[in-house]
Amino acid sequence: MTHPSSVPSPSQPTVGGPGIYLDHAATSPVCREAVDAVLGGMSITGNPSSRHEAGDEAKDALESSRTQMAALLDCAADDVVFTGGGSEADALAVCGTVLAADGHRPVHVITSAIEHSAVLESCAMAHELGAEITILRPDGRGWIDPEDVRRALRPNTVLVSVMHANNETGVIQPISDIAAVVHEAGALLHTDAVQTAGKISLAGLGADLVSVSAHKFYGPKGVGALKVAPGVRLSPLIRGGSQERGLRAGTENVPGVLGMAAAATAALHHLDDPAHQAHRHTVRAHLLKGLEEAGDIAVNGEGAPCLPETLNVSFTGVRGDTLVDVLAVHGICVSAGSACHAGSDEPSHVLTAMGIPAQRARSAVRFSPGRTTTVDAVTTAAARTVDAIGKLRALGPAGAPQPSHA
Amino acid sequence: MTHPSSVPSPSQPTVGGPGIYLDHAATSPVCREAVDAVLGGMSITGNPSSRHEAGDEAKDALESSRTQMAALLDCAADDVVFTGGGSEADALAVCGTVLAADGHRPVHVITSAIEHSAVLESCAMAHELGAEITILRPDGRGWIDPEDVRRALRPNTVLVSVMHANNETGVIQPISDIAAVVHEAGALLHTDAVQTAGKISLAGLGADLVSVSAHKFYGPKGVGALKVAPGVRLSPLIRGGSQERGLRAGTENVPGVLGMAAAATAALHHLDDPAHQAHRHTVRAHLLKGLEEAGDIAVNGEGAPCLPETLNVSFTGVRGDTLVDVLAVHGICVSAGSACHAGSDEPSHVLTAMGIPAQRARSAVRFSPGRTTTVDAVTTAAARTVDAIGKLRALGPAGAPQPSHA
Amino acid sequence: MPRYSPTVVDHFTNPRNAGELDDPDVRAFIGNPVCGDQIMLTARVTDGTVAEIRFRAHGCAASLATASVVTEAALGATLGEIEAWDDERVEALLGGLAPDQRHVAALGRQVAHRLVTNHREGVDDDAPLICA
Amino acid sequence: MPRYSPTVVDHFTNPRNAGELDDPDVRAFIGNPVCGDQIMLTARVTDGTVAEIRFRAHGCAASLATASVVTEAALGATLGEIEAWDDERVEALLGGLAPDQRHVAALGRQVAHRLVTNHREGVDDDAPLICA
Ligand SMILES: Cc1ncc(COP(=O)(O)O)c(C=O)c1O
Ligand SMILES: Cc1ncc(COP(=O)(O)O)c(C=O)c1O
Repeated sequence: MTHPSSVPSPSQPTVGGPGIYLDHAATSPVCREAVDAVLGGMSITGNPSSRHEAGDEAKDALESSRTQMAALLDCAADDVVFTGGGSEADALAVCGTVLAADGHRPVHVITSAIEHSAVLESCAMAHELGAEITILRPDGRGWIDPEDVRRALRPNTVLVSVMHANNETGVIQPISDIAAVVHEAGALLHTDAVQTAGKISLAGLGADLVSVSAHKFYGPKGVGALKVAPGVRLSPLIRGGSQERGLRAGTENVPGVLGMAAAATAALHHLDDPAHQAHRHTVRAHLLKGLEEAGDIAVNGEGAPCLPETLNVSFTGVRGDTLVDVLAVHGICVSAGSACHAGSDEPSHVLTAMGIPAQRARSAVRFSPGRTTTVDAVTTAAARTVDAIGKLRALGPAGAPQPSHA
Repeated sequence: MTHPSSVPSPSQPTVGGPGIYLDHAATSPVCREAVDAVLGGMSITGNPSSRHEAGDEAKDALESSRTQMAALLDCAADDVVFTGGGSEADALAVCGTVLAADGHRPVHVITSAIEHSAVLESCAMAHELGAEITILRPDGRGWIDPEDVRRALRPNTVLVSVMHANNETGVIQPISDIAAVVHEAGALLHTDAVQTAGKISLAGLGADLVSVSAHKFYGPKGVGALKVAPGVRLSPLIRGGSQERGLRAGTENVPGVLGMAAAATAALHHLDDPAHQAHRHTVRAHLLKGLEEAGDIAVNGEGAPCLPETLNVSFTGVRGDTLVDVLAVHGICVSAGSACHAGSDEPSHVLTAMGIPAQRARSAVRFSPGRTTTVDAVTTAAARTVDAIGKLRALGPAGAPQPSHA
Repeated sequence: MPRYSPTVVDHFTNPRNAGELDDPDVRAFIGNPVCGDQIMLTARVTDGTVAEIRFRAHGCAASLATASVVTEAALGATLGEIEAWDDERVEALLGGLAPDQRHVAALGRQVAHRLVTNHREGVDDDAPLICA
Repeated sequence: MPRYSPTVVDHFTNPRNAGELDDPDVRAFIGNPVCGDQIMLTARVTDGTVAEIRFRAHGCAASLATASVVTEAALGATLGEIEAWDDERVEALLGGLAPDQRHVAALGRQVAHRLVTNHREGVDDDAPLICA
């Protein structure tokens, strides 16, 4: 529920649905098209591997979904491998490449310090399996320099994994430039496009392996996909049946895949809609303008190309997790750090890698509006945030910064 | 569509839904309770890891589902790990145990030749990772002798993996006896209960790791669970976020998990219903009696305890895959071998391991009725099968066996 | 996409010319008796034209349909016409095949050609059909 | 289960007794200035009873609520009464805590006890609150 901004009832926790949901980078609502497709998928009984009509119906549904996903991923339908989410796609890309490399020489993998933990931990697993790992640092804006990738390449580099846009800062990485550098060296490029899929085009990225996750683009949770370009050798992590070209065993998530595909198609429509594109930027501008009223704020990632949907702000003198809790009471859903580490006390590894001091990193909050977020909603949310910031700063050390209008 | 048995239109492939679906061992329809739960799950926006009401709502839903699954798995809620299906649960159990074992001595894993390929291939992966693997043979009925397990145990055995009931024959293995033997030796027992979950009780099995897959018990595809008993050390395959106690990273499949939990609860009701229990056996009896009319048939697994839902029959003189195709034309859905290998020309590894000659193994068809299958349906299906067998045998060598009533 | 063309379905559910001729002029067998598809044709040939033909077959549904369509097409055809058949012709007789089924078109073409060759050379195959 | 009790939510959204007394009789500070929660209390004590009290705090929402409830409970209490508080008492003042939040009850108990000890021993903490 949304509290009218003039009559907060802060002594009662909000109940029911979220009021102003600005946490789309954590997960998005399921769009109508996806809900319908999931429902339809549940009425298909057969196992896609079965040799009868029920099986054929499931298989046909799966294959049309594969074609829809290929449009999102800018690849051939045969290159799409369905997975149980973005993390699994990342694990398959990273560990699958390392396991498939011939075991006679140690292999080398390059990644960046700002990757999602699914990539970083998969690299750690690859290391346990014998791979050498190089972790590149971003610049102060959270941007990875293709020249740094070039310098890190070795003769035994098999894979470079750099995300398309970062989940905390929204900073967009120069993937096609990195692809050129990586391919020149004969290595493969993986990019985690979980945050960009459905928001910006994935056409022409040039990566050999691309991860996406349905629930970030208004599809259901628990299903994702990995683009695997022709000729790329991967060793599966989940083995058994020959589903997904042998790269991911197990009866396919037919309803989930249908939901993801429907969401992908809907997202591509929005990508082509100039009004929607303008709206994304307008919303960000209003949100930022509103938050600036708090005074003493810093936008993390400032100066780099970024997704308008992701705004990461540090408020001097306030802990990010505390602000999240206070805003939650007012029905405003935001996050400090990434959702999967919400609750941890460590400052964000992404912000820390950018050279941001722990104190500023701990005061960061991510606002991520979505497709249906209105200018009014972000204006209200910003005003309430400024208010909360003022109160929290007043509790802290004397002489703490105050809202600029105070 | 079901063709009235008196007016077959064999020259037209059936279109639309399945007629008589006797392939529940491949996958089952999604029950009403599960459909509703999945729909409800899709209206929950939050990420269970997020610190706000939307997140809390998702987390609460997940945790009630965990409690429901614990009832199915006969364990504490905290022991339930959600996965992206049965194959993933098997992979996590087998490879997870091997990866978690301290790397200083080679570890040993025992499994059986009749396991699902998800277990066998995970064992093959464990072997690539350095483990020694012993594969036990079943007796002629497809049953694993606990004494064979005892003889195979070594000081470095870390894991034994024997399925609860086989997916092709329905033969139920003596898991609690095997558990006693395995635990005496200080090893862990994994059992793949994908075929038994929701059909027979999993209480008192004594296994440390138990895999289940929702779509086999009228839940949605693409979601499963692994019971991980307290104290069992597993190394995750999909790493990153700390979801599922760090054993399975990635945003949880909230709608799928809710659907699985609802299906589990519904299945437990059926388990407690004496009328339903009687029905299972009646359906099998009628089906078998009807098929016997074909003459010259053999029930694979005969003589061992088995699930009434799974009836594996070899028809002399007929290829199983051909019979499946002919029955499919008549709207009758059955399978030859397991669904995930449907289409492969190899005779079933399960039947072959039982010592069944290739010729008889190739003539095997699995009939697996389900919760809503009527006696009429199996009687009709059996009659049509007998008819098809007669026609197919007539095409083959002169002097082939004919239906006993012919 | 349906697994089989309507023609394939028609022929494996309602096979034409099933059985075996007594005292045929020619007998042709092709196939792998251990694990593959097998087709045996028996025919009577009059003035270089197939006057009567029967098949026995054991194998996948598509191979049964192939045997059936081959007998149907051969009946009344001259040996020279049959000799001109290639895999594509047999596939066309079947109303098309999925890529993983194409091998049955080759099987049909081979057994038809073998019928022609055997007749010309006056030999018979006597490999028995085995249900494997 | 809600993340916080209604009392916790009430206190971190509407903190009582926030601020700092000029010329307090006693000043108590507890916390880890680098990465943890910090609470500073200033109080005036009359006849062994807390007559006036204020807090400054920096930390998680639950720790802010703790500082607030502690001042509310301490106001009008004798130093002896405060000395008798244990973690459970502070948790009860907060209306309960989730297991992973229990550390804030210890923090509240510690800073309250420190206020008593400092007053008794006539010392003051002057560790400044740092926003970290
Ligand atoms: C015994 C057994 N184990 C594992 C599986 C794999 O389950 P899933 O297809 O859900 O991954 C199956 C079914 O496919 C099965 O029958
Ligand atoms: C950049 C990025 N990669 C990977 C993931 C993991 O996706 P999932 O939670 O669907 O496994 C996420 C989100 O959680 C993400 O933001």
